[in-house]
Amino acid sequence: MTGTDTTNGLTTSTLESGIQELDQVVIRFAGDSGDGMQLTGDQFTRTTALMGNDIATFPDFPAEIRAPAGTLPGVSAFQLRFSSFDIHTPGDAPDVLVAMNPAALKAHIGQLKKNGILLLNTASFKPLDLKKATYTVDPRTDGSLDGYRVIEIDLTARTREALTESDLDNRGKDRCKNMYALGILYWLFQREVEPTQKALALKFAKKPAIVEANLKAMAAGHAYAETVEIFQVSYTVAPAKMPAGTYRNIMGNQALCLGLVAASNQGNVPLFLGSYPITPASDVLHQLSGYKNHGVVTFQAEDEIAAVCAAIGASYTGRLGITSTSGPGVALKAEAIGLAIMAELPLIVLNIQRAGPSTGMPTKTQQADLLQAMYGRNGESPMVVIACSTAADAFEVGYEAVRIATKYMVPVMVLSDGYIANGSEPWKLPDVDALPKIEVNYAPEGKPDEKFKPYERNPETLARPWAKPGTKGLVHRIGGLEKQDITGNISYDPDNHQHMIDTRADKVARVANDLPPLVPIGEKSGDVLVLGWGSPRGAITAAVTRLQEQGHKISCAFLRHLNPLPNDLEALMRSFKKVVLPELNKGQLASMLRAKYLIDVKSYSQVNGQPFQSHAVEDYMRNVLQEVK
Amino acid sequence: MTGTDTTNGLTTSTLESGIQELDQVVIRFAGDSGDGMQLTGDQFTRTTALMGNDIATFPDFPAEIRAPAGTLPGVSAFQLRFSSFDIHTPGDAPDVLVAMNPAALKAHIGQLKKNGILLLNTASFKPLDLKKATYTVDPRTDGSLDGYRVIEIDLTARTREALTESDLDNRGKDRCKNMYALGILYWLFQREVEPTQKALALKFAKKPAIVEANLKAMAAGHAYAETVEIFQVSYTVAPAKMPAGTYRNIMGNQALCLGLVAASNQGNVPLFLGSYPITPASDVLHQLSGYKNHGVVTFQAEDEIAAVCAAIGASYTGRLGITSTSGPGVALKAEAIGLAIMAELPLIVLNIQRAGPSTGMPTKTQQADLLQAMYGRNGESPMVVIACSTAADAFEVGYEAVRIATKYMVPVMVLSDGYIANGSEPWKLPDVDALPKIEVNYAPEGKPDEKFKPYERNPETLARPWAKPGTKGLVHRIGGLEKQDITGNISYDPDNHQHMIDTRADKVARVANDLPPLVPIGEKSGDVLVLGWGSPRGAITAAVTRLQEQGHKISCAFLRHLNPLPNDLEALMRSFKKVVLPELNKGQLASMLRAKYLIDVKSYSQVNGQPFQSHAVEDYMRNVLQEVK
Amino acid sequence: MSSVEHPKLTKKDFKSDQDVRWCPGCGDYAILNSVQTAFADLGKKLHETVIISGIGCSSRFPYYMDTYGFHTIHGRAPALATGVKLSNPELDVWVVTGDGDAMSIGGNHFIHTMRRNVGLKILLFNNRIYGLTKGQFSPTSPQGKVTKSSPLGSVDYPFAPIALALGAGGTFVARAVDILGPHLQSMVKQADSHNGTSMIEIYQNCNIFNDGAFTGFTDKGARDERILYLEHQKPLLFGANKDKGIAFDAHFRPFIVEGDDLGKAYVWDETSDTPAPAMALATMDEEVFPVPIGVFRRQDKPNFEYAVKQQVETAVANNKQSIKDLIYAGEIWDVK
Amino acid sequence: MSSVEHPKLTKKDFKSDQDVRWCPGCGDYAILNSVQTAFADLGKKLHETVIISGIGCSSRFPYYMDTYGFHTIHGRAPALATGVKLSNPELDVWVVTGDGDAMSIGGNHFIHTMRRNVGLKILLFNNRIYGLTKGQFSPTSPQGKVTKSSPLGSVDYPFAPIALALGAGGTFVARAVDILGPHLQSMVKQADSHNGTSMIEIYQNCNIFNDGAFTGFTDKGARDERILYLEHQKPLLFGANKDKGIAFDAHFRPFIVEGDDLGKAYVWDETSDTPAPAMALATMDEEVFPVPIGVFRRQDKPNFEYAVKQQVETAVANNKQSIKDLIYAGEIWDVK
Ligand SMILES: Cc1ncc(C[n+]2csc(CCOP(=O)(O)OP(=O)(O)O)c2C)c(N)n1
Ligand SMILES: Cc1ncc(C[n+]2csc(CCOP(=O)(O)OP(=O)(O)O)c2C)c(N)n1
Ligand code: SF4
Ligand code: SF4
Ligand SMILES: [Mg+2]
Ligand SMILES: [Mg+2]
Repeated sequence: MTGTDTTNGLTTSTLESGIQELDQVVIRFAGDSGDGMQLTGDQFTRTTALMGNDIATFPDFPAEIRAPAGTLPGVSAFQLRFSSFDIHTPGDAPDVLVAMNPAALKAHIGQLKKNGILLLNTASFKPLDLKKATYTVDPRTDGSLDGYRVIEIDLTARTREALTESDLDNRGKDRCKNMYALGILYWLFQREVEPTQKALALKFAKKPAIVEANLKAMAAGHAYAETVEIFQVSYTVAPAKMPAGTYRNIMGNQALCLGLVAASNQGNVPLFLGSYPITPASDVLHQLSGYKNHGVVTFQAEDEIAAVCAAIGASYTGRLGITSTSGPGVALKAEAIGLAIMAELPLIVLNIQRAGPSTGMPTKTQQADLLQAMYGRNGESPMVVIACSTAADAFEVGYEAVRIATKYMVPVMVLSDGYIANGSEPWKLPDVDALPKIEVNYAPEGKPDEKFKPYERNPETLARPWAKPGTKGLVHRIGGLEKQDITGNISYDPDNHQHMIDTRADKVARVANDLPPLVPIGEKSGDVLVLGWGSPRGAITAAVTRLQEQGHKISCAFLRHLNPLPNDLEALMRSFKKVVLPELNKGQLASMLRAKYLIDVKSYSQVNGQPFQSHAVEDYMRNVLQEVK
Repeated sequence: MTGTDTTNGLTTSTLESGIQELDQVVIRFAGDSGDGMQLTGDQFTRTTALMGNDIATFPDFPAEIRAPAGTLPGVSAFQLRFSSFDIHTPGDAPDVLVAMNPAALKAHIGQLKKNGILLLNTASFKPLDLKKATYTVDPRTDGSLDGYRVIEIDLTARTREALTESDLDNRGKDRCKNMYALGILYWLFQREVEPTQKALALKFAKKPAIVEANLKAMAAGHAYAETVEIFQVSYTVAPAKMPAGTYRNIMGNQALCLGLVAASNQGNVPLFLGSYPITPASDVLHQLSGYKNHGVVTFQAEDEIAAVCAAIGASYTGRLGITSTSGPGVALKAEAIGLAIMAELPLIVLNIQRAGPSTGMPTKTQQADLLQAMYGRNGESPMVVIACSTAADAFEVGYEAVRIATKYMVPVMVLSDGYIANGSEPWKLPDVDALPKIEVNYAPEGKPDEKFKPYERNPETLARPWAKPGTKGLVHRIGGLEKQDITGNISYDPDNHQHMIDTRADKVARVANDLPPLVPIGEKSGDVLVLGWGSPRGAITAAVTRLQEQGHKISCAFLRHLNPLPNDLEALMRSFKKVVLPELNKGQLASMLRAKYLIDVKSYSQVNGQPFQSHAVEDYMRNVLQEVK
Repeated sequence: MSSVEHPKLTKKDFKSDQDVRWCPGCGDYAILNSVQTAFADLGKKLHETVIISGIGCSSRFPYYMDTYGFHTIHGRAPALATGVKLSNPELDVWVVTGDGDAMSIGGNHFIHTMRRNVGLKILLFNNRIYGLTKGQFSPTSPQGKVTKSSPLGSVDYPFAPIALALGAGGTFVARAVDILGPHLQSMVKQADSHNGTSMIEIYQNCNIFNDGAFTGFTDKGARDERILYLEHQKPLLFGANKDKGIAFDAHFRPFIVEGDDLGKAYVWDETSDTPAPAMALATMDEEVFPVPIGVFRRQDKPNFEYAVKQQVETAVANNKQSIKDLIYAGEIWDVK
Repeated sequence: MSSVEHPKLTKKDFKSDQDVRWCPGCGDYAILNSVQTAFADLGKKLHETVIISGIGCSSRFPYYMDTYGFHTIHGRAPALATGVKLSNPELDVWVVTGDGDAMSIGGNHFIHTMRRNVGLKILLFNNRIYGLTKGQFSPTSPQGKVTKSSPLGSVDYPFAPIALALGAGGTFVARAVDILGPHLQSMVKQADSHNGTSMIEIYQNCNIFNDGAFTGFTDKGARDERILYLEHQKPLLFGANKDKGIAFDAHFRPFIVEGDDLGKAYVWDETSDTPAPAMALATMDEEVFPVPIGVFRRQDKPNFEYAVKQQVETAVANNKQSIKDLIYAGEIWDVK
């Protein structure tokens, strides 16, 4: 049986000396912000990736401010799913929930699968803990946990026991209890412990006492699980049959940065990042600030406006200007992006979207900034918009952004979101030597007595020359006022203005000439076409593949390029009875497609700060399929 | 014969003692920026309005910076059209062109009607003047003015002659030559001179020598025209049969401000304007700064962001916050507008649009900021959008903005444009006592021991209470983070977020419940419906009325409310074979309608910084009518 | 209202019902506590008090005060608060902001508020780091600071917020420290009594991302030697036994005096005609000199909202006009 | 390149082919002329010079110079120029801005440029009015100014741009006057030779909307008595016969000395350790004291772009890595 992209609890399996084989598992670690759940999840993920499973993760941390310990707003969670087959999402409901305190239990028990394993740290179920979690009755006593395989362990006591010989004080020891829990899970799922041992040694290299304590706690947890036989069996998940190659586990912001740097290297065009920190985009600034050894210049500006303006200044100078932010920052950059459009300079704007409007819910995900990307500027100011759909995909999208910006001399908006940025997945590393060519041409020195024409265009791309200050014979002036085509002089001539308005639009439209054909998953015609863009890709793929296996005439296709849209999109849409578009917004791309093609695209909208659940998508599409018939 | 909304040159007329009667005239004054053409046009307009004609004007001044005297970029023009019937536009081609120098001639001769009157100031046709205007040959000598009724006068010499007794130096005297020209035209079109005499006396009250010189020059021009018989006849235009009432000539920015102040007075809600100067919106700031005696507080902020934030602060405090700007300024305000949407506070954003993108052509008109108004913010941040279509209409739109903002506790974007802002027309003054009611309710003092619920909503409008700081018992906190409905506490709950996203959208949608029915000009069904919004209204009305007179089944309707759209719009659209939408953008409203209704709305787009010419609209629609048949 | 109805509120009355959500150990707690204490001492009323903040850890402040509050957007609190104050000058308006919020993205509104002398009381929580976004250097971080966004050390020179406020024309400029409660409370009270813009820079420890930024002079052991308390019309003395002082040479360069020279210590005048002495103190090298806290400058000058209000009131009084007068103005004519 | 190929350019070479479009009589002409003269004298090359401006009458400046030029958006020139300078520190980057552009909407970028000491040369055309938008008061207009947006007189207090620059940490801060060409040219040259941010406030007459704003001290007749030329290491003397001087009292308050007291005139040191004396001059009451022009402060300090460049170069040198190394990093594994 090929795995289907959904989990079935921990029940289907082949027995072998107490070890059951599963094709996939979903684990959720939940605890207080201070309990180290992100670290724990991260270690499990790395180990599991190294063991060859396919894997997808979903960290879900609380609002920006650390909430008081033990309360619901302070709960931090990390979900990961690993499998022996190709998966697309971190899973909907977990098979295993580790709840480090009552608040974590309360926040997450609702999603645990029936008969799922629930690991509780009894040390934190004192009356005050329960009260902080707004429990009036201890949930372990009121039957509400019936139907789960509850495992109660006093992790704090066990950990302290394991660390009696450690020099750490009790607070320090207690910090190791997540490793104790990890040890238990490592036994339960037959994970190797070496990668974590190495990683911790590296992470706390300067604090050997802490390394030792963590490793001891992990070993103790592992031994405890093995010896005490709290579990009847342990499980294993065979490596996934992934395409041959070298892999690395990667998060979206990381991959995006690598794509940008790789393209910069390919095109021999040095990068400049102007940025101002904002959740969930700050990691792009952090990451690229670490690539100074690749010649990347990063500038933490005083605000988003200065950040984008500095990037435009850099592009004017012949570097490729990039600016990274999230929605509210894009709003502030709008005026300057208009300038870049007018100046016809390359520029890359990275919008790692978060839940809006306004400050909204900064740590939650959403894809509601598409129409802002399209129209969020004064006047007719068309801009290329592309989007990444998974962590690994972000590499290619970063690369593509550089290609388009430099080939067409245009600003490019790249849309990602918090889910992609922070989620991780195994990434099949590209053959660096086979990366697509990026050719960047700067205008050569001018001839004496020939006036340089800054708006003389490449007939194919309509790109104007990229003339670096410092080059002899190319002195010229540009700016935000309308300018005469070819000469670049200021012009208020009505016909010229119309021509320039049309030309700027045409330049963006021509980007579509470069695009590869759309390749749907499934047949090229049928009952329902599910279109998608951005992070819902995983949930849609999972849902559609399952429906296809059930024999439905449903296909799906994903758009990386949102402006311009691919030339073959319309024909594809018209080959299906119905087109449905799930989006984490109120139907933004759907409305663009409806306006452009007059096709009755059905919007499936969810705007609650959460990613789509593949089961919900599946159910929705099943209904649509029914209606179509 | 009822006048049709187009001019036929100065030929059709009834004779009477050398005075011919016309039903309309279009005059264009053109000269150097320093020649006082705007003042001249303005005086002609006022006088003519007082004489009971209908009138429409179109000032067209050069780019922001004063260009060198005598050059093409320095030409300033003022077109006005007056008539004995109801007109909608300042006319396409002028019957009379006054050209104060060769540059003015060169820039405008192309539009003068065949056989039109061309008044030239010969004093400024010296070789250097011709060169500055890039003429290589004197156009008076090369036959290029054949076919016009050319009248050459050395206005400078004549004016100096008339002012020999004046104490002014020659520079001062020369400044009066526009009044000499005005005197000529006043005779030609039988205008009264008293209003101008009074106006000048007032304007230069502190400089009697200047008043005297100007009046003398005007009288001399008048006498000259009468005596020298340069014209065979003079003309008159009977008063228009306008609805009974009291009239005043008004420009768009003025009317908008009056609407705001009137509504503020009606609703007893004091106004606060936070603004930063920008063309063509600055006059709103100037105007409202002059209304301090109506309790209006105006604040010239350090930038657009501070301006809108201060306005939000004012609204928070119980004043009605307004901010005025143009497109680039709206871009800067986007983030803060999102805050107002989240805080659910009233706010009025006035966008007096200009030609973009970026700095664009600041003195030219365009209506390309509609999609920015709709979508130019991060996240799902729906906002009410309304637009004014003529100078006089701006009064009602300003009034309506206040009504909506305070009734629904929402930000309202008002779109106007440079054409409306600077154009003028006679305005039938409203009966102040009969203005629609505006009821503003502030939350009353809270009851002790009852916690105030800042997001408890009015069930009809979904408005939350307007709780003024300073009121006892209402202390509460708001902000840009997502909040729980009713309590207003910060909430990251997915269901609540979805609910609030939906509620904010619903609140905007409910504004449609208040709207009066759409009343098309013409039948309610037929071949073609021309929809319009904003300043093209005049050109569309003129074109459609003419086509109707020619028997075509064409109607037109105008949208003041762009978000939400009127509930009866869809039915109206579906009653015609074809819907066409002329817009000074690339089809922005058209795309909104296509997306929403899946109706194949045809966009008629012009983006050249100029208003539509009614004849062009007429020709376009005639083609569409043909296609439909 | 009779005073019976309004007994003086206590510190507890200023606490809202929301859980305080700063990291345990954060300096913000101490500041919150001092502000609540000072507000109670000042006899403030809940409903007349408005607290406006931007975005940052510090900017969560309004949620914890049972007054009117507005948690706005990043950097814009002074601008929004200016609108509040102009609309209703009677309100008691406080701005809470961070070093990123006020000095980085909000720098422009900050300096213009100072310039205009709007009657806002600004509490600038300076932890020399971006807390909320998890630890990037801020415009007040020292050069060389290693953070997530400056892995090789920041190359930026920092602002001296006091100097910036002085350069912008600030009329009440002071500094306090989170953990020196009574002094901070006294600063809050003095800020309160000032009629124009008051700005207090409050050194605040972010124990998660910039722990110990100020311990060099705020630690119990170091304090006496390293903190210089500015006191109006008192000489600039410091040290456990006030045995050291700060004097200025003819070029207004500071130097330390001791022993027999102690009498040369400069007598502080916070109301000086010129901002030069305050500027000299504000730019003193923290490594070499003690760190001044207290009032750097206090200058009485009519505030902005008062001038705006007066202009409106005078216009209303001098030129009463009905709406009808306004609309039926200029050249009007009748059509029958 | 051999020097034969590049004879020194003349003032005319710096003129572009575009018609200059300021109002006849505008002070901008004189400034343009002085800048062209100074650039020629300095032996600048067209292709290495970049002029970046915001929006305003003054910001049309780049169009009239036959160098690289970028007429950007309102207030943002220093930010954009920072990107230029960081990307290519070899370029000679000048920023042209107005009092509205730099002090109002662009205030934040202005102060951050000063703080970072980016090697930009900023020419701030201060006409104390918004020219391009046809005459509203600006943040440097005096209180009481009647303009279109302040029909009853502006109630704003103005900035002192020099003081603001000092408060922000400016390392070269100077003032000049449009019509005093040789002095202005000398300021331009000194700004050019400074290694960090140079800022020259240039008083510029807008003869259309604010005519005569500076005539009180720039008119031929008034000049001698009303202008104080700052000269490094020379006493602060003024008057036709240099018979008056400025001294400071112990609190650094300025006062005028004459006759026997002339020797007490303060000896100006533009390189002073502390910005206090410059601050004292920058805030002197224009009505009472002469108006200082010249260099208020000059401080040698490594510039920002150099530090950024060095960090990158060191990183490249210390940690050379191929793109393959970068991508195939961390925990990787093979699937066969
Ligand atoms: C427009 C915008 N840009 C960026 C951010 C992200 N952001 C939130 S707070 C903050 C800085 C916080 O630093 P500070 O003001 O010093 O406050 P602290 O958290 O240290 O108290 C940043 C960059 C934002 N919320 N909005
Ligand atoms: C975002 C934006 N806001 C406002 C404007 C309008 N505007 C253009 S220049 C200017 C101020 C000009 O004053 P200043 O900088 O002093 O230059 P000057 O014209 O006096 O030389 C303003 C408000 C604009 N172009 N862009
Ligand atoms: S991150 Fe720092 S400033 Fe923010 S709450 Fe925690 S300790 Fe306080
Ligand atoms: S408006 Fe003033 S500043 Fe602008 S060009 Fe004219 S005179 Fe110069
Ligand atoms: Mg901080
Ligand atoms: Mg100016």
